[in-house]
Amino acid sequence: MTAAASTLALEIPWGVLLGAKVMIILTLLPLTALILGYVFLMKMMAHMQSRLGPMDPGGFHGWFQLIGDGIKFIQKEDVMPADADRRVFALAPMIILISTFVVYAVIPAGPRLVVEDLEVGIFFALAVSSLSVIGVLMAGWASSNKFALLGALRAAGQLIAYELPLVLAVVGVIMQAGTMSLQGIVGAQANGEIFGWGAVGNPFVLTQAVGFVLFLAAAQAELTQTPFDMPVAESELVAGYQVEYTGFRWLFFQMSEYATAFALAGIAATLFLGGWYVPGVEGTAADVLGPLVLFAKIMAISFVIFWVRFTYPRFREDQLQAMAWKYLIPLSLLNILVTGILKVVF
Amino acid sequence: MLLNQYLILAAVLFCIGVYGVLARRHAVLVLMSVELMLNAVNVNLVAFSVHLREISGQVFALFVITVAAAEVGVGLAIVLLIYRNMASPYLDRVDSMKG
Amino acid sequence: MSYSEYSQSYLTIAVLIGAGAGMFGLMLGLARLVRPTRPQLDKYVTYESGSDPIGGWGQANVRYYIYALLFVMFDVEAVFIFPWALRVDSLGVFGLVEVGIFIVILALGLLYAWRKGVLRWV
Amino acid sequence: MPLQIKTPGLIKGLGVTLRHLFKPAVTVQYPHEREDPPQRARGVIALKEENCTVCMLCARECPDWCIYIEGHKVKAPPRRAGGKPRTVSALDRFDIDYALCMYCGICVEVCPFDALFWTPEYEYSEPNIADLLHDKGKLGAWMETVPEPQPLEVGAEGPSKWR
Amino acid sequence: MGLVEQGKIPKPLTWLMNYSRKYSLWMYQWGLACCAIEMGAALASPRYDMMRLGVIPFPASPRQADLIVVSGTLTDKMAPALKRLYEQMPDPKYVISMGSCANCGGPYWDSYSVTKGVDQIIPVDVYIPGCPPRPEALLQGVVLLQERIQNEEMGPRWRGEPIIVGQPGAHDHLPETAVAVSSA
Amino acid sequence: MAVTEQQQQAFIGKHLAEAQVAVELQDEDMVLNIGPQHPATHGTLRVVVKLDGERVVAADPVIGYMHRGYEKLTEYRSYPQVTTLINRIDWLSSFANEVPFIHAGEQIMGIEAPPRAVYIRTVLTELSRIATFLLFLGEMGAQVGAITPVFYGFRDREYVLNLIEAATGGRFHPNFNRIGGLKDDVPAGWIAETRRMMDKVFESCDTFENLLEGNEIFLARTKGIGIIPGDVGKGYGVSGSNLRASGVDWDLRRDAPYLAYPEVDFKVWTHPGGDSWSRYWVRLQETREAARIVVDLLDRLPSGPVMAKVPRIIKVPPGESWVRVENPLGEMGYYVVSKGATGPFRVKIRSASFSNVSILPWLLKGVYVPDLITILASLYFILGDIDR
Amino acid sequence: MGPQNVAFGVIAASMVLAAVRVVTTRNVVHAALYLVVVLGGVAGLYVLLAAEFVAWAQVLIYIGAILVLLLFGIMLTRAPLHASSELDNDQRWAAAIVSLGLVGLLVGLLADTFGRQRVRPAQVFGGGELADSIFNDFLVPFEVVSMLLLAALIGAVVLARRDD
Ligand code: SF4
Ligand code: SF4
Ligand code: SF4
Repeated sequence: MTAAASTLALEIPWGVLLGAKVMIILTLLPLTALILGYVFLMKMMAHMQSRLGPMDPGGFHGWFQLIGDGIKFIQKEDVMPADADRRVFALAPMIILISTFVVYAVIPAGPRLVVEDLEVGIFFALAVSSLSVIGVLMAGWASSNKFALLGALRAAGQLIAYELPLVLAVVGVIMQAGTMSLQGIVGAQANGEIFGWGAVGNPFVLTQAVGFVLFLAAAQAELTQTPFDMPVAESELVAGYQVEYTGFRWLFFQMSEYATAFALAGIAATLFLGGWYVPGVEGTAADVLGPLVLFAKIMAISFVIFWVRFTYPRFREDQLQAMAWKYLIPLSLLNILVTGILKVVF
Repeated sequence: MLLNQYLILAAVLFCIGVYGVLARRHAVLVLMSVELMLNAVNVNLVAFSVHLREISGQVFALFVITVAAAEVGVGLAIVLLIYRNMASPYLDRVDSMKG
Repeated sequence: MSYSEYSQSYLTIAVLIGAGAGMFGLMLGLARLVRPTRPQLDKYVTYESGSDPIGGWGQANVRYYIYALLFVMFDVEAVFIFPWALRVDSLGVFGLVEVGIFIVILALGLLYAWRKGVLRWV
Repeated sequence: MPLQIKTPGLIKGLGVTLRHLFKPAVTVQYPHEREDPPQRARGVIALKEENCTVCMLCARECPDWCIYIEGHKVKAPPRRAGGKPRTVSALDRFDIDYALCMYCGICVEVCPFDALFWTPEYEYSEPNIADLLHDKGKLGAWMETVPEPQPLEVGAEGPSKWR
Repeated sequence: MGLVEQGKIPKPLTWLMNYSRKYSLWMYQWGLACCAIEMGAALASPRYDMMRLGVIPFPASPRQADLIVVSGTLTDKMAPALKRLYEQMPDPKYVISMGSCANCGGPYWDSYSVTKGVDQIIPVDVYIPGCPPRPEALLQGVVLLQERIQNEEMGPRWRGEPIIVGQPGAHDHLPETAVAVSSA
Repeated sequence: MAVTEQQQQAFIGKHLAEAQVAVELQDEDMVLNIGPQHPATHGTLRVVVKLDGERVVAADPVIGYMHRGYEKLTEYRSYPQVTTLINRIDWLSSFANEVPFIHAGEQIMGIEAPPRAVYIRTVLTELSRIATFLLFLGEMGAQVGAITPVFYGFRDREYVLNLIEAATGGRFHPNFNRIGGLKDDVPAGWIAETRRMMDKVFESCDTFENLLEGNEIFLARTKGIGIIPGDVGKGYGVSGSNLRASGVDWDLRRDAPYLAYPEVDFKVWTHPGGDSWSRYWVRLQETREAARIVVDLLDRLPSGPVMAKVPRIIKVPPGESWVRVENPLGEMGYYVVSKGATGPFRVKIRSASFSNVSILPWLLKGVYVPDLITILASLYFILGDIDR
Repeated sequence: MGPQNVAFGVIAASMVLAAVRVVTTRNVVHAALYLVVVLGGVAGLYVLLAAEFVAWAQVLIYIGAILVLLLFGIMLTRAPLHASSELDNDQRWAAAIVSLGLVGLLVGLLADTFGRQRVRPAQVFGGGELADSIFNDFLVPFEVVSMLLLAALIGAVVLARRDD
């Protein structure tokens, strides 16, 4: 459907196209959250723990579970603590949601399948996703709850600490690709070659392996997944900044968490694994297969993210910060310099 | 778009910032007002840069952002110091340090 | 990219932001139609493990401030590095040296903070 | 405190979870399939009404006083022909309040006439607490589920005293 | 506003809403005593795995919970906290009382410090007998609750009354217990 | 019931005022209630901590949320009834709870249980130790943030619970001991089954070793956290694995032998660390050791009756007795005074967890909130055992 | 009135409103959140002016970093949850008069000087052009910036550190 929309892009009036794009993104966001939540959080986790996970809801392997959760949360009462700052409390989830939402717009799923291929694409994505910190602080502060405030401060401290390795890891890719447009980066990987050998292009995971690992580690932290889930540490802060949220507002937090996971995995796949590109598929075929390829790559990356999440204990807050400041950031700076040197010398 | 649109908007922002600096006594709020003023300047810089087809205005805007970052960093550190010593974030209390 | 194409793509982004907010509002509106509202005395008390919330709220840790500060500095640095990254090739060795100095100077700041022990707790 | 990130410990952990991912789950899907609890499991008490002589021992020994017994005397025909007519007690009411019972088994143990038995059944939740009071009909119905006494391990003496 | 209370929800939608509430019982993790461990086993032991039935044990705070399983002894000291936490849960909410202690004091029926039954404090939807009930018994209790949720009337529940099963409006002229018993 | 905003505010204000009075506030610090409902407190412990940022300035455990008045209740109950009741003190290792009380009764009456009963008691005690520790091994992981171990812990614990249930009829509350012996012998096939399950326990210990014990993050979270020096621990009355993890070689199973322990050869594991990790490590070793003891005892299970000759209605002659044993959680003791009635006159219970948590205010001073959770988890207490 | 002008109008109006709230609101955290709106508006203006890179740099640094820093600062000085009337000093009226006067002056001047000159963004500035400019014309400022940041960092660390 999306493929058709874009191949015909020239004939479709711009307004209609815009509407289609918005609709696609609007459905994509909950959909991806559902897929990640169901496949990994419900099923994979269960099987890793020699359980089965949801089975009854919907009949077949509990496919209905998360949809049902959604419908249920619509029916839940909306409670705001009497002490809370009502407006800020109400708006916080929206900020977080939108900060993810917009990132979807720049991830290309095929040669022509992208909502908007901005010139500064990746920079845009990083800038927009950094907004979620504000949402988190708003949520924590407005709840007038100590757990929430502590959790929000932790979360904000962590989000900013790991924002840096994330941003800096991207620099290496930009240096190699020479562009910030995500389409351009995919193209650079498709056409790139490693020391003259270009049969599969050059997925930057090969030449930017350090960057890839840094990016994944930072993404894990940005998503507040174990081992970096101190801010929402269930066993101490109950649920961190989300403590006081009920019903649908809370669902928005959850949805954006998984949607962000999907978006970040998508960016990682695009930056390091060649995005929608798979050797040998060109043109319209790429428009059709591209989304599938990208989806497969995203799922692979998400698998790693969640695998780690289900295995490890969490770091303490200071260890977490130390990890970022003492290891990841110096390493990413080094990575930039080394990439620069190699790039300039060769 | 008129150039003046941007310039007048910036002027208004700047003056709001001036008001804030003058009328606020919470130190952090004063810092915020300063940010308003800096942003007004930045809008001017970028508007002129585009108007004159000269990119250096934008480079300067970046530099101003940097300076703002440094300013906020140090400014807040001072506020924290004051707060720690006087248990209050209000600037007029700082006067008591004089004399 | 021409300015009109450019503005169209940002219009899309703006519409997307609007749509996101719209979805948020719409869903909450929908929920409003079906959800119950049943005031109970304790429902609006702040949750604090079931005991009465005690005052003394709103104290944070200075350490977070320092982390945030470091972050601001390095974020600014990153913003300067990005343009360079786009032009590594054309700027060549000269640009590399310049950026190298830039990075090293800031890294000194990190090192200083490290040595001062602000990256540690206690 | 310095962090030493060495691979082994972290990788080993990943290995454990990955291995479990491909092992079959140990789950018993309860409402669809049922695992039988061990025979001795103390699930619910069954009453063999004809054995009960209304001696009240169980009610008296029950730590929670959750057995309610009422009876009345009736004349029964003599045991042997020509003997004296006997007075026996007939059971009017025998209720166990499972909302209160602590499943200790004392009543079963003290009953001198083998009128009470444990059965491993457990599916009798109720939406109304009053329904957790099982009367003698309901208790009698549980008799069907009483398992045969198990043989004992080698080296044990005497028959099982478990009922 | 309040379409449900006014009974303006169409039938198929009612079914869907009941169905999703039935299979999305986010259960608030709070153990009180021995029974809590059996509750933990029902949730966390792969052998029982209550998540299969859509009982999700994620929320640690009452704000996101639908179901509270009062598992274990409730003491008088604890009772106000229980009531508060229950009230902090957003409606519609369900309560399962697990074990003799929660049902009516159990082994501590004559203790000076134990509350004799949680239903003195909060309304209970399903009582599970046992001391402790086996995890399967809890599962069975949950299944019972789910059956009832599937058939429940939403309006009264939205007003905070215990589960009422039957035709809409039928409960108006019947004594409450009569209706409540006639289910299952 | 409609509540107006005003009513709400008044209500909240009232509660706030009360709370303010209840806890003396200092200027800088934030007072945080952890518990009575909190995922970290295994139930209903409440710790009121005063925080400076994230650092604990003072911690005050508030107990009693699970107080059920045991010592009073025992005065109204006969011996068999008390036996069923004290199962529920430390609900994880109920069987081990019963033993010292029964011993106290037997001592006053001057009865000895036949050897087979003693052996089976020992086996079941060790089984309950395994079940308790397996839960700990998983739970500790959950408290420091790993989701998976707790599932493995519960999974493997089921095997042991199955054994206990097959023998005693109760997964949790066996009520299997009688003054003078056991209620019944174990069913046929039980020994073979137990042997099989012990293999699974060993396997499970290996899993935990791979998953957590050597995991660098786990080490970083637990090494050096919550160090109890041996002397301090002894001073506070800390006992059991917690004390052994502080390097104090003290185990009642060896030092004040009871049951069949003199006849088995087992190692008392200690670790000089005293920190949370040592406690984890010691319990891991003790789980293995317990499984070894079980296998060893089953090999030598004597045959014979499991019940001595006792009167049908138990009346304990006047006298008193103090029995203490090494429970999974630590030292558990009963002081039983009898005046010749069918029930005890007075029972004083020394429970392990109560003394173990008494060290908390000392231990928690100056730690960070995340470490507080680690420490609470590694001390491993059961609320019922604290409050009784 | 082209679409750009409409966008400008919307952005400008919300910015001015938010800016006024920044300096008048009685809640410090609210002031910071209104500042977010202003800063976002500024970024929007940059986008309108086709200064793409600067726009997102503004979002990344100003909103994503400086504002977070401000919020941290606020929370460190114990932001009260509810409005407090103590935020202003008593020069409010004087300040209002001064700034209104300033507005009048500036607007008059600007209207006079630039009349109806138009901005026509012709080219979109991504990062590359900026790099060229920085590394050709502004080398010294560029290095000075790093020194400035370093100095600020050290200064702030020295100030904020607890002396113990
Ligand atoms: S099992 Fe115990 S509590 Fe239950 S009825 Fe029998 S004696 Fe009473
Ligand atoms: S002890 Fe046995 S015979 Fe006596 S009343 Fe009870 S059940 Fe009947
Ligand atoms: S009902 Fe029994 S098992 Fe449950 S908490 Fe009470 S005493 Fe413990």
